[in-house]
Amino acid sequence: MADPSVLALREQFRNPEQQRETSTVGMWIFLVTEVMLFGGLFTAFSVYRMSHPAGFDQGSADMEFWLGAINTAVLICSSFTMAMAVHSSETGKKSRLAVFLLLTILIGLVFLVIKFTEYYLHYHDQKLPGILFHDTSPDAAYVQMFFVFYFLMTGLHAFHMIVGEGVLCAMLIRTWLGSFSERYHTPIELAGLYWHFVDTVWVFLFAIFYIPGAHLK
Amino acid sequence: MMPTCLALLLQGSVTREYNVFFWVMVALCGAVGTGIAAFLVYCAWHYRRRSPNELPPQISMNIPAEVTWIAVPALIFISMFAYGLKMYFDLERPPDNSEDVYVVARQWMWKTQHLGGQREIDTLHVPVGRAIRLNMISQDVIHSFFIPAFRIKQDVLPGRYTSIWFKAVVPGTYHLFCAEYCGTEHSQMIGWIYAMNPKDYQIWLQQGAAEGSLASTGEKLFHQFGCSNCHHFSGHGRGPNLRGLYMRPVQITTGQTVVADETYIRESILQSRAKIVQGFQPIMPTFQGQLSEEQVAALIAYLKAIGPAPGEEMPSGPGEEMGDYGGIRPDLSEPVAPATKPGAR
Amino acid sequence: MATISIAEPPRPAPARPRLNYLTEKTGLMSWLFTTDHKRIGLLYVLSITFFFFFGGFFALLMRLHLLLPQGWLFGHETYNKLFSMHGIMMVWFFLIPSIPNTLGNFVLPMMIGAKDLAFPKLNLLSWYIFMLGGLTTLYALVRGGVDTGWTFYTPFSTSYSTTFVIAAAVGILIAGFSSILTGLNFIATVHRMRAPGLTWYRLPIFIWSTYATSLILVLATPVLAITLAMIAIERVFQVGIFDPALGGDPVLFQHMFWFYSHPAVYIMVLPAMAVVSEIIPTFSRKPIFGYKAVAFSSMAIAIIGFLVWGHHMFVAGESAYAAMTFSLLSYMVAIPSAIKVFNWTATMYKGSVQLDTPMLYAIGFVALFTIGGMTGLFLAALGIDVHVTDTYFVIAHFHYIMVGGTVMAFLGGVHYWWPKISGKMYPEFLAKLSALTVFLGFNLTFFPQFILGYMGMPRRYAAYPPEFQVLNVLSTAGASILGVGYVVPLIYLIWAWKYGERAPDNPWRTTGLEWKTPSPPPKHNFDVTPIVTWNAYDFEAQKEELQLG
Amino acid sequence: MSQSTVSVKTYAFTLLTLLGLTLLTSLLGLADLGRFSFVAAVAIAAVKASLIACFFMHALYEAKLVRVVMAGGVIWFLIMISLTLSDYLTRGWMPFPGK
Repeated sequence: MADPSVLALREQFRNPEQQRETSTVGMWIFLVTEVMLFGGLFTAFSVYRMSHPAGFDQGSADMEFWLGAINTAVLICSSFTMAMAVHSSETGKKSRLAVFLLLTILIGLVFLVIKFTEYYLHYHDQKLPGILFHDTSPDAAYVQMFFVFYFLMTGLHAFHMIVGEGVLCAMLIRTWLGSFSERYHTPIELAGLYWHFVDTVWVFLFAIFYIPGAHLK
Repeated sequence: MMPTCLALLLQGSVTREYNVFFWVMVALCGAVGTGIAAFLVYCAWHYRRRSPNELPPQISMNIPAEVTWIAVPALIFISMFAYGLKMYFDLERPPDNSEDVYVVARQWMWKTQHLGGQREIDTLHVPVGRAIRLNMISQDVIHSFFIPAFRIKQDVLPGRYTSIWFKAVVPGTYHLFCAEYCGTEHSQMIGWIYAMNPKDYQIWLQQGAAEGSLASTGEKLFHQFGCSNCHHFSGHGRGPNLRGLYMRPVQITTGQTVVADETYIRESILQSRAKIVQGFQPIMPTFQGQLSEEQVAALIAYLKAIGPAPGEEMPSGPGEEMGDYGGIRPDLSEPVAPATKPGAR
Repeated sequence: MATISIAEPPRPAPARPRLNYLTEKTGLMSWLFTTDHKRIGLLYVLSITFFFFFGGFFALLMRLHLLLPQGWLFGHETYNKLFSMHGIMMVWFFLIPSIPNTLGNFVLPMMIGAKDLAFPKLNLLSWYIFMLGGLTTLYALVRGGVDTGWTFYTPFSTSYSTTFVIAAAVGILIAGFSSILTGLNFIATVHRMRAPGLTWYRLPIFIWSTYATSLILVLATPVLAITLAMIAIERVFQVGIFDPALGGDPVLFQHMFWFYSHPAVYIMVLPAMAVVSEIIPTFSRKPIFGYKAVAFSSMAIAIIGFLVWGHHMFVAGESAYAAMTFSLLSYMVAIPSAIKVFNWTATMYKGSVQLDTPMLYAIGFVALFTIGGMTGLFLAALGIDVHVTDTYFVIAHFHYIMVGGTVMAFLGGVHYWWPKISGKMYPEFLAKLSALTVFLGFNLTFFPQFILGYMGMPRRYAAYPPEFQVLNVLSTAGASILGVGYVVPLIYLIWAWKYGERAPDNPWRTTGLEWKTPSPPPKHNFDVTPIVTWNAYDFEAQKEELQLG
Repeated sequence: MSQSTVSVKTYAFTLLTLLGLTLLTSLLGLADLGRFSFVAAVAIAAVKASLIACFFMHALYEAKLVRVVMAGGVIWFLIMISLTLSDYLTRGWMPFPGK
């Protein structure tokens, strides 16, 4: 079978090196658009947090702090396994690549499971803004605003996680079909960049939602 | 159409200064614009292509020219910015002796309330030569109070007081428009400003059968809704002493200090637990839904009327008419007679 | 790949016509699943022409309605829907894609000597997403339209409007992603796919300005997407993100909306500057004056353009210090535009000027953009803005830049590259006539609106006091002439596509890599990737090839 | 590029540092720092994010253009948040109400 890297060369590129660099630049530009997408929500959140600090601390106190901390650790581990997957694709070890991809997918699922249990717990405590919200603390309105942003931002993050899981499954299938080699593994790198970015976003979400009110519990 | 244009030139105190700046800018930009257009036509004609293979001298760089047409526009722009800023601050800082008018905007009508208690729909009678300060709030969507003749405009936001001031110079009737799109009848949310000579204004005041000044209405509400149970003027009630509260920095429980402007007072009435004063318990019930915007405006007028911030010398002008502050409760029942001192800035 | 039989000696190819991007593959499928940047450019031309005439028709209806002070054609509800849909259609479905996605898609790869864009499939996906967004917005229109204006100000759009705000917001959100993909594609292409020897300072200004536009597309559009998503979520779940009762702030929506929408006006005008920076050197047969100044001013406009959005909110309740900062920064962003105008005029000085149709449109652009830009100086001055904001003065200002600027430049660009796109020439006299009609009709439509604005007629009014009627009638008269001015090119360009005379490879005898390909060019533009050794607009270096001097 | 850009040892070290920082920020969260808990949390998150970017995303080993793109993303977010907050922070600075 011909060397996969030559076959995969798109006709508008002159050499594989140019194709890899262009795809990486394209991916990073896409990540910048994601930064601005989440950035809009972070800006709105920080404006409201600045004008109602008490309400937002109260809302943050209602979070499941330990579940959040565990989730952060889980996502960092999935980032690690993803990095190992990229490393093994670079060194051409296909079997190890498949194992690490599978590990990343599974750890990602663990994160999603924990996330949705948190959502269920909030539903149980009647903390769904707009649908079912009951709060007796003095600034209930601002606690509801906190939860609006909590569900908006972590929901968007979870959506990105699900898309990431899909991408990783596609990578696993293509690895199984043997379309990657030591000289052609750009899709794996791009999937890695996307996954690490989603992990970075969660790092900030954990910092602004779970930590400020943890001491009030 | 011409007379209205001329009339436009004189009415508001700001108008004359505005027109001068506007038309100086028009002259300046017009000169530059026609200069460029003329130069384009000149080049198109004078340097038209004589022969199909003509190759003109390929000059393509002149540093001094570039520097001049960067520096000169920059200087002109800075001066435009500076003068625009000066006019803006004049527009935003009301003179000390300005008289308050409370405006409540709702979908497709303006409700104005004078301190003397008169209430008007879609109209506003003002004496000529008096600075009028508008305190405005909306009950639903964003509107914008716009009097073209006086060159003033200010968006009216739900949930927050915004203010602007103007002073009529020439008596007459001027358009009032809503300038921020607010729904189906946005173009019907218009009205009239009647600038009247002080004598006619007095006659109009008497006709308006006001049932007492805005501050006295506010005082009635102050007692009716039980505010006086906790807020004593002697200073040791369960609630903070509200005498001289207006524009006084207030320290709240979260450590921030907030200036007690209209928005703070309104927020403390409607969402009372938003900003609790240092050293007090969050026990005040919220009056959201019980008080209309007009009633909140009346309460604010009352709180502003019962005294300037302690220690501040008595303001000249309307302050005296507000009654004596030597500790006895001012009698606010009779309508407020506006200061008729000529030439009050 | 055709197999070449060894036995047969290589005879010179028979003189059958060379296959170009139009004739290489035919049939609907070859168009709907093409990854050729030229074909995708044409697909975009068809889509935005449809949306342009849709939006333009609404504008004409509004102008007819405004003939009488109390209006006669429509109820106020319908009029509000008309100006909202006019705004939405024109901004997101015509102006933003008009030059980058059509002419940019077509010409950018050829100008830098590349076979295609960096990500051709992404380019096709961008067109499909654009059409999906367009159809969603059309669905909102057909079902009843939206009456919030193209600005969607809260709390009206979230809690008081009873029209199809969610459908319109989602439609625009989807179209936003098509802009992001195009921007991403252009940036990657310009960085990585340039021909050998084509350094940054040898790139034509078109590439600089389109690159600057792509920066804005990529950095600003996601914020629009998230803001419109928040509007849709607030309407669906009735939870007040911008509702003061919940502690929300309607002014925050304006901040996030204008953070996108002011850079968006630079997305609309920078490509127009790009086209004009190509046309003027060609028809003056001189390099553009102050190449580096014009190139860097494009980048400066893109960057400073992100710092100035507050000037839309001087009276909306932002703090005096913020208003002061935004006013100063707005004057800073005016300087690069001034540099460009002076450099364009200096390019024509001592040139050999040929007034063909593209040059007429380009000169019209420079003159009208100057007026539009300078009225922007009025609006940036705090004192003046208080009176004229939200009036017809603002309407005239941005139409001078959008219609007087971008649409004129778009028509200029279409005529300029028409020989390369279609391989046929357009009828010169008729084109000049329609250019003149557009120029006159435009000025008659929008100059009276400056006076209306100064006199205080607010914008978005279905009925107005009688003293404004004379100027409104003038404006409507202008609008009908403008309408004719736009329909005529549509007709003769369609005619020219089939019956126009064949166009030479380089009809304007100008520099530029795109003119070194046959017209219409083959699918991969260049048989062998060119090596570039000359500067942009260097007529001297290519004197022999172009038989000049 | 047959050899790998980043060694496994570096990845493992980065993993441990990130987990350590997560623990640190959690403990800081539980201790009552008052107003600074939010600032500290975001600062530590920024450190973690840059660690992920530099090592996991190979930012340190990529072409200069990629680093410029990254810097552009961060700068533009900061432009948006700082100018928006500048309006909210400067409200009430004027001696008269409402502006």
